[in-house]
Amino acid sequence: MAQATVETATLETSVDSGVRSVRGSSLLSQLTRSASGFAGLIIVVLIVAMSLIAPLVVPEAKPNVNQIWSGPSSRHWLGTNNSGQDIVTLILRGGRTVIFVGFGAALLTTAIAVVIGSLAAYFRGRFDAIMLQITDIVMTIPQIILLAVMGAFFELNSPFALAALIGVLSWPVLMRSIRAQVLSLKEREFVEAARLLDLGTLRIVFMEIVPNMASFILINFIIAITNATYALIGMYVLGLAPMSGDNWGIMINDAWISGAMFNPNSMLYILAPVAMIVIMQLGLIMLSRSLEEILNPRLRDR
Amino acid sequence: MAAIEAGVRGRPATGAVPILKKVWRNYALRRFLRAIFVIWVVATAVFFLVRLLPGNPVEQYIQVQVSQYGATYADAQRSAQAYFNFDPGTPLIQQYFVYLWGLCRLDLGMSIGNRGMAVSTLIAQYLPWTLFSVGIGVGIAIIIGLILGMIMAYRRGGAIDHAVTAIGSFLHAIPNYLLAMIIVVIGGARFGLFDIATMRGTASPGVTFKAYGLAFFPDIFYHASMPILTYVLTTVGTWSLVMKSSTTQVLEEDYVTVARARGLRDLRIRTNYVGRNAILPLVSQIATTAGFVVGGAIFVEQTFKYDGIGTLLYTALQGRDYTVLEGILLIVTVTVVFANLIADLVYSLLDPRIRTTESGD
Amino acid sequence: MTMAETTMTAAKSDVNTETPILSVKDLVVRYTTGSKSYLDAVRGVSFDLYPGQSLALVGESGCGKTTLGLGLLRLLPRLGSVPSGSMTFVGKNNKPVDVLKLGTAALRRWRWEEAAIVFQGAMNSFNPVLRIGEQMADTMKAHLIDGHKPSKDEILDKSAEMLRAVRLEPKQVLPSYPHELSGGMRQRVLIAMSLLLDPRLLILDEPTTALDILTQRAIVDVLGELRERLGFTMIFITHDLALAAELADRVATMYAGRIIETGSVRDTFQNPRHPYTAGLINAVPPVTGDLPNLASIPGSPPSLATLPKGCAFRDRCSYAEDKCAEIDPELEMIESRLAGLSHTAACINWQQVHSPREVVTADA
Amino acid sequence: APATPKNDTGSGGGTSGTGGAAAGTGEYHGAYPYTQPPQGHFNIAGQPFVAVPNAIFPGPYGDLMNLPSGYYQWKANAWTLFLLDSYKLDKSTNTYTLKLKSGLKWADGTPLTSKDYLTTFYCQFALNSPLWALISKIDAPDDTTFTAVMKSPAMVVERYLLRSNIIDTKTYGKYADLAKAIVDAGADTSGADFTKLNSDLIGFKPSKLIPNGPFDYDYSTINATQLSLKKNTSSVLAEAVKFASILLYNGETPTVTPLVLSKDVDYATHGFAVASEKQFQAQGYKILRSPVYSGPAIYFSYDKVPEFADYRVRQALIQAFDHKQNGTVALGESGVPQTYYSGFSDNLVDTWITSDGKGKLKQYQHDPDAAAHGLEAAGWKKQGSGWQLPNGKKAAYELLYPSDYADWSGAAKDLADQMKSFGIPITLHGVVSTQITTPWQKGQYQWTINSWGNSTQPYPYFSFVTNFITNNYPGLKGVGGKGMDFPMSATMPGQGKIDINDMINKSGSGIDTAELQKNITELAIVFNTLLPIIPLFERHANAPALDGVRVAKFPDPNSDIVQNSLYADNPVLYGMFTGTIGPKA
Amino acid sequence: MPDPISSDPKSSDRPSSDRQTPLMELSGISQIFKTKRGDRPAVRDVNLTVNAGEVLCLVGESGCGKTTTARMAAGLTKPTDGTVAYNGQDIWSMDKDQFTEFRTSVQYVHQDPYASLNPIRSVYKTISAPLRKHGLSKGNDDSWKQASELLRRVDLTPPESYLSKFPHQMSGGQRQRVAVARALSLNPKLIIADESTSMLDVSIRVGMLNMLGRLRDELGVGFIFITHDLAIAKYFGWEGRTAVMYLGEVVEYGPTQQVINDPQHPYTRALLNAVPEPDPDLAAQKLPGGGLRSADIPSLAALPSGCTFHPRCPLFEEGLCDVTSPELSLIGSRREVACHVVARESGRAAADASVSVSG
Ligand SMILES: Nc1ncnc2c1ncn2[C@@H]1O[C@H](COP(=O)(O)OP(=O)(O)OP(=O)(O)O)[C@@H](O)[C@H]1O
Ligand SMILES: Nc1ncnc2c1ncn2[C@@H]1O[C@H](COP(=O)(O)OP(=O)(O)OP(=O)(O)O)[C@@H](O)[C@H]1O
Ligand SMILES: [Mg+2]
Ligand SMILES: [Mg+2]
Repeated sequence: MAQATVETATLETSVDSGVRSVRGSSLLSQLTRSASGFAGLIIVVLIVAMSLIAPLVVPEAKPNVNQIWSGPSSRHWLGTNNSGQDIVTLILRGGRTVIFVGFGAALLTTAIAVVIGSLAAYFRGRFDAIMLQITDIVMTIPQIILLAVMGAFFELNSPFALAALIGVLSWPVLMRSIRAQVLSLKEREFVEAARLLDLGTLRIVFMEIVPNMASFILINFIIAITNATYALIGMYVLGLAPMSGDNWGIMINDAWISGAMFNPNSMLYILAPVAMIVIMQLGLIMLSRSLEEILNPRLRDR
Repeated sequence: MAAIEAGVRGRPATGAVPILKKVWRNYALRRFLRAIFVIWVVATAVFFLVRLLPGNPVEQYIQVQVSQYGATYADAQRSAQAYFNFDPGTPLIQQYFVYLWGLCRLDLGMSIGNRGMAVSTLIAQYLPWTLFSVGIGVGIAIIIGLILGMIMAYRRGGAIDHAVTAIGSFLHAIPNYLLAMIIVVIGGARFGLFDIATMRGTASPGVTFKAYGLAFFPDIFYHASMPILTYVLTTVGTWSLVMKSSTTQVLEEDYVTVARARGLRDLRIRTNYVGRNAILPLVSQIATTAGFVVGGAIFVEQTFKYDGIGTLLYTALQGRDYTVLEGILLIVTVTVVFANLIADLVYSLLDPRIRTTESGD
Repeated sequence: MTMAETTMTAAKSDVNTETPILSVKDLVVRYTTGSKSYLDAVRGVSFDLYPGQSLALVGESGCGKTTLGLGLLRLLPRLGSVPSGSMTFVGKNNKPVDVLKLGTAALRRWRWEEAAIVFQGAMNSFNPVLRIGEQMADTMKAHLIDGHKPSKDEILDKSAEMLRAVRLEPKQVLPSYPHELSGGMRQRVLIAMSLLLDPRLLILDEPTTALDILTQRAIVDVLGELRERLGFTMIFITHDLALAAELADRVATMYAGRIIETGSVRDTFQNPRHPYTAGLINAVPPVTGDLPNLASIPGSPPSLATLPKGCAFRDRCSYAEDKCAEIDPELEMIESRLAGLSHTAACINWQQVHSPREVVTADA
Repeated sequence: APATPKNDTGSGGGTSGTGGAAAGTGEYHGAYPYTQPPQGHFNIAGQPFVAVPNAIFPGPYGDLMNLPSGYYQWKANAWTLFLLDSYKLDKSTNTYTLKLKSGLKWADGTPLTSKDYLTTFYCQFALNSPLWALISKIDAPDDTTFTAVMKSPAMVVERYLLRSNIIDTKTYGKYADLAKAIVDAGADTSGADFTKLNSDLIGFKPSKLIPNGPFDYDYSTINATQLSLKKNTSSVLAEAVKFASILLYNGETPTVTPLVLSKDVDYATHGFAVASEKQFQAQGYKILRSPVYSGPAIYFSYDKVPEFADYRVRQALIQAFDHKQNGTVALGESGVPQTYYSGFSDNLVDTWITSDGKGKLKQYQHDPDAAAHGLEAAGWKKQGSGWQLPNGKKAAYELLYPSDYADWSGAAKDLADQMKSFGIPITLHGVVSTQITTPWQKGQYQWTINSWGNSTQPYPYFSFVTNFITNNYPGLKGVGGKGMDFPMSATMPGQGKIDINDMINKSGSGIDTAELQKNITELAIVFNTLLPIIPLFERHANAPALDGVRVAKFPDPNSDIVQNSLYADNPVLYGMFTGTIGPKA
Repeated sequence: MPDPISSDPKSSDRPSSDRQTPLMELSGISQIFKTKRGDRPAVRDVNLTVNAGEVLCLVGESGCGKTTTARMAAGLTKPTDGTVAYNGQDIWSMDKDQFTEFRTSVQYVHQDPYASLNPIRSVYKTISAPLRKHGLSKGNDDSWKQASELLRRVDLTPPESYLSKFPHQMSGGQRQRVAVARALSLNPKLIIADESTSMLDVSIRVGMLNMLGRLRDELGVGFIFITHDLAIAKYFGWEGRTAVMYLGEVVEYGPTQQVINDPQHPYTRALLNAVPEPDPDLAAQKLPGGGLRSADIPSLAALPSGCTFHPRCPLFEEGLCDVTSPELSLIGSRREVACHVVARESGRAAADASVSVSG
């Protein structure tokens, strides 16, 4: 039993860290559990930080008629756009609204889907029937038309309004998935146990049942961010959102209608903002690896 | 054993349920009625939304006449009215009831923007192509996505997982219209990987089933190949990611361990033990793509000049062809609603636990 | 005590000279619990199991019985591993294989054909979306029966036969979904399933905890009967000493991840040589006669994560002395008989340990 | 100046540069959006002025099937006649007389006679053509003579008559007869019989088209993506046009661009993005920059932003930003700043403005200082980096623009940028073009971008209508909005009250060139001074043309014919008809 | 082991009226499951009572409806027929407050600890949740302390090494004890324990039973104790009552001492006969199959006619048992048995055989 001493030593730390994690501290140490998760965290933090800070420190990109679609060069790493603005600058400054709306809408969508989906499944009965009905209706109402009409009657100026609008329209699919899962989860005995302890319906639904779907919700949340981002861009395409300022969505729309795809020198104008969205999503998905492990202890492998 | 079959000593069922109540209790019927209700609500909403769209077909026609051919408003308005056979001045509610009555007779009406064309003819012309291309594309994407998702979950943290996650989320994060354009511009125009000029459209000029028989099919597959590729690439990532997370959850279940202990073949475990349970939460998500199959991908179809229902939707939207818009959207609605209905039924088939509770309460 | 006396269940006294069907050496099973921490749930277990033998694995909750069972079938969860030890198994074809070295395909066939396991907690052992019949068929279809693929009828017949063997009505059970069965029924279905392929080794992890006595009895009878007929070897994990007494011919007592006593049923129950075994026997409530005052073993089991040096039981042991804090005793031969039938105990004071009857009287 | 009748059609002509290729081989690849079957149909009555929508008659290429009487050379002010030997105007009787070539034939072999001209123009009557507001009577004294009598003489009548695609009596005769009856009875278009005729003709869907031009549809090839035209050897121009067949790709700019990039298209008239244009050039295309005779302009809703009612403010504003930059951002080389701001294209200035009038047109140069002075003179105050209105409010506006027009949205963006640095912050509000007409008509905007000029008619009258009327209350009567709400009776500085409506009418009626020039010059000065709208730049096409792949050579970008309006008398089609554009040897 | 009793805040204000009305009374409850393949009457017309401080043991074969009965008693499923009364009040017609009171004072420990613990909750979270929710703990440290205390009560020591564990990291017995600890967290007045000790080794089981026994004796906690282990029923329910269920019906019901020491119903006898013996010598003497004519349990979907037990009953009399179903009838002073033959026999011997029961 030469191992005994080693064991005691290491095992003590394990108990210790266990206690700490149970008591909900040191989220960071949990986030760094997996290398790729940590890399994801860094990517996400970098992009978010960049989008928040860059508008404050990077000066606006100046138009320059002599530099239209100039292609990548040492002065303009990603080239210039149709009015000769530096694309790097635009990228740096243009994340804020997109990220805000993306996260905001995804958060709203996911929240609505989770709340309605799980409650409907949990309560069943009339509430469920009504909610399903509403879901079906929201899901089937053609969104382009609805947005077009909305855009005609309201000024969708603030990112909040945009996030809210996108969020409010895109929850039904996830809602149905969540509902289906809760339907079978709620039959599990631990739910019954929680009911017996009278933990309160909300607690049971949101603290006992929902976390069991955490990884599923998480991935859908991330997908929702990207979807919301493109919904936002779609709204620019439809002319429903004001096109002021620097913003990846506006860039994509602008690049799209100005045919940036057709010229290798201009392609970066559309590819760069898309790449940012891609990278952010990649980062989020990598990050979700760690988050899943935090949320689902069975997945932890170290 | 004989004793068991000897006889049933049940107590008589409590009071006879009135027949209506019994009918209402019928789950499938109830769902069907609800579906009809949803269709009605959405059809109504569509009707009014479409009419609320700024601009109307007459106005647009007039604008063109006036600005391009120097017609006076009055003249243009007169010829517009003659052409469109539609009076924007009719009270909306009256139009609505005409529309509803048409629906009841399964009559979608006549196109406003295309004189003499029945909406149903138009839809019949365009829809099959979308069903064909998007259907195959989405089908392939779902199958590949589900398989990839499972592989990723099995190899969680491994090279495949990382690679597919990266590629999958990369593809998911690229909007389909952009990908379509990349395929056309880079693959087609720049590198000449395929002939974009002959690939456009749904079939080569003059090629019909009537004229060509079976040779028709290779041709339409040839034409659909790029749209299909686009649909597959842009959706496969999503499916694989969602499936991965769902599979990850199932893999932790005890019955999977037991199945391994039973020495079941891996394939069997993957399909019937892991796969089937992992797909459960995705069923409704798969169902909603039915709407996409019908609605088409407007921009993708345009990029490939693939004339599916998305193109029709787009032109109808551009030209404010109310009846065509309503017709297409109604079809989409009906499809989505019934796909959901089917999803629910399929779900209860796949997950027997739900079924019992359903009839239990 | 003669050799004949130690064998009361049928068909096994003549097997002692053979090579063991399963030979486990110094098996360690480890669970990773944190980025640097782990715990050894099985700490160097060795035993030989002879063909036809029935070994009861008793011991307190959490001492590593299930883990050992899982380890034997190489079914440990993702964070479990076998850092050291060996397991040699002699299968139906009489060739020894090192279980730890089996390839994936071979391992798959080996499982259930040669060695099957019935899990504790049958609730989650079934795929919720497949009917019992399908799951049984799955099991058979995955293997060759007598060298050929079983036909539909064979599958149906065999499933029905096994279900009847565990006192279930096939007509009712086969088309049922798992959630439609009561806990006990599920447990029995699992047992029936484990016997589908006539495995050589059957590991039963508390197979009857969820069962009523009649069924339990039926299963005990069935197992005995089948064992006689099929001659399989059995590891019977339980904490129910009474059941162990009925079903097993040998008992191995586990404590904190180690086997601390082995012996024939009679030796173990009538003459336990480890204070823990003695304590266990003392705690069994009798169903007949007056109500005794039962005492649990004082103290609580140690946490496997923080095992101190020395004998793991010493804190709760009335025979403990200073030396116990120093050495973790190895299994010591108390009575040597033929291979596999000896009586061993891991206690330096085994000689002083009283028989349970004496303990009871001493308490009373 | 009115076009002088010309006899040569080019077909009679000697050798053209590409005459080598026999009329049997070469294929030309073009691209033009058309409505595909089943919505697309072959009723081409009224082309091009009062066409029935959705006809499969792809823009300029339609002329290949059904020739008009001739093509107009915009720079030379001359007609090139295809079907006519000559035409003349008798000023005393206000009668046009068109002399048809003899021996003209429809593709089905029937002779093409003046009867078909009657059919063509009676059908136009049935379709409510504006032509019939100007003429009172048409006649065919013999098989090769067609006459039209003007009731209110106007130069544009000539164009209506000569540019209309001629349709056949066999197909349309019955409608023409009905129309004739109504005309003969007094040309009343309010009656029920007219309404019915109108509706019937619109609803008429002949299964095929009988061409008189050098090409005919290859019907089996018509699908949603492309159609082929095959030679119609019986046409008068069959010999002149040297291509054996024409392939037209269907599609709007985004789907046609890749085809151009892969050199599958020889020439395309779509409005291409600057980025694409650059790439085309890199691939060896030359760009034909035919003027479009119009462009984007800033419109104000004077109701919403009364501070712009003062013309001085507008004069200041037009100098406040760099029009060249704006045009370049929007359209590259094809966005050309205007010099004269006459209200119509600079290309037409020499034709229609008197020499002394030209000097009176202010050539607003980019001059921010002058702009600032101008604003200050109008009571605005510079405050920090922004401007304060006379009423004390800060100057800041929202600019509504059609977001799906690449060039206009580019222009809008650049305008906003430039205005911002000038001190007037602009919020951009893009709306898809299908939805923008409503706010335009209702005047629901502060600033917007809409077009000036007219690209189908070479007469300034039409440009003035666009600039003053179309988006203003007189043009929007009956529509329910007031548009920009610019007063039609305005005060001209130093001139007092003027009636713009009257001036516009004068600029379009009459056939006396000198008189017209005078009237047009007057109105141009009014436009130039009052600037009811502020033109941003003048748009030119950027049509890529590929020499040497299938087509031997397209016209030189600088040649006069390239000045033809792209959509009205397309220079490439002109080249085909005249045999100067032919297949590669 | 620290004394768990003294810290109970509810012990003092327990209404004395409890002694009159039974803590829980099940009157004529039935549960008929409707499935695709017809109705399954899992429980039929069961009448049982539990008083404060009393133990009611439910024994019987697998699938006989013990869990179903217990679930109805716990208010987890509504009986399709009959009433469940807590403190004399029908739980399905209680108002919200009363139901909350009922919920927290009646706790249920599930049969399968593998399913009854939330796989993503650590032990600490599992146990502290009810404490926090019902305001029994003040702050994190207090919850931590109380949770440790509860774990100690169920012999999970040292608590620190269990509090941070997740269910999948524990053995079956450990999970079962966590489930018990959780049930104890709210100081319930009635504990329904469904095979709650089945996965524990004998020593720990005895410890637990002793602990629960103290709750019963000192705090007057009532128990519905489901077990198939008659020895456990006897040990824990010695002073209470035992109900033997067969195919959804109670076939014998009376004081535990009588039922186990002197079983009357042939089914009860069979059960007792089947109990395994720890002594290898005694074990060898058991009757095969518990002395029953058949070991097959009839299906609920097709119940035998007459007495549902008759196909297996050693006392089966043709023409009687397979025709009419027996009612529970009083045998002796306090015991009810549902058997034609036993009722007849005891009626005959009524005069001389009166069993006195010490209570
Ligand atoms: N996945 C795991 N990770 C960490 N520790 C584990 C894991 N699984 C089990 N353990 C620990 O290993 C020890 C042995 O567990 P095991 O399940 O083998 O016990 P057991 O003897 O079967 O007990 P019981 O009779 O209660 O089922 C326990 O202390 C348990 O907490
Ligand atoms: N949800 C359900 N739907 C249909 N039948 C059910 C359901 N739940 C239980 N049953 C049936 O009711 C009967 C009684 O089940 P119950 O779980 O009460 O048995 P039990 O006495 O607890 O058995 P065990 O000791 O095996 O746990 C069984 O035949 C079972 O199949
Ligand atoms: Mg275990
Ligand atoms: Mg049970």
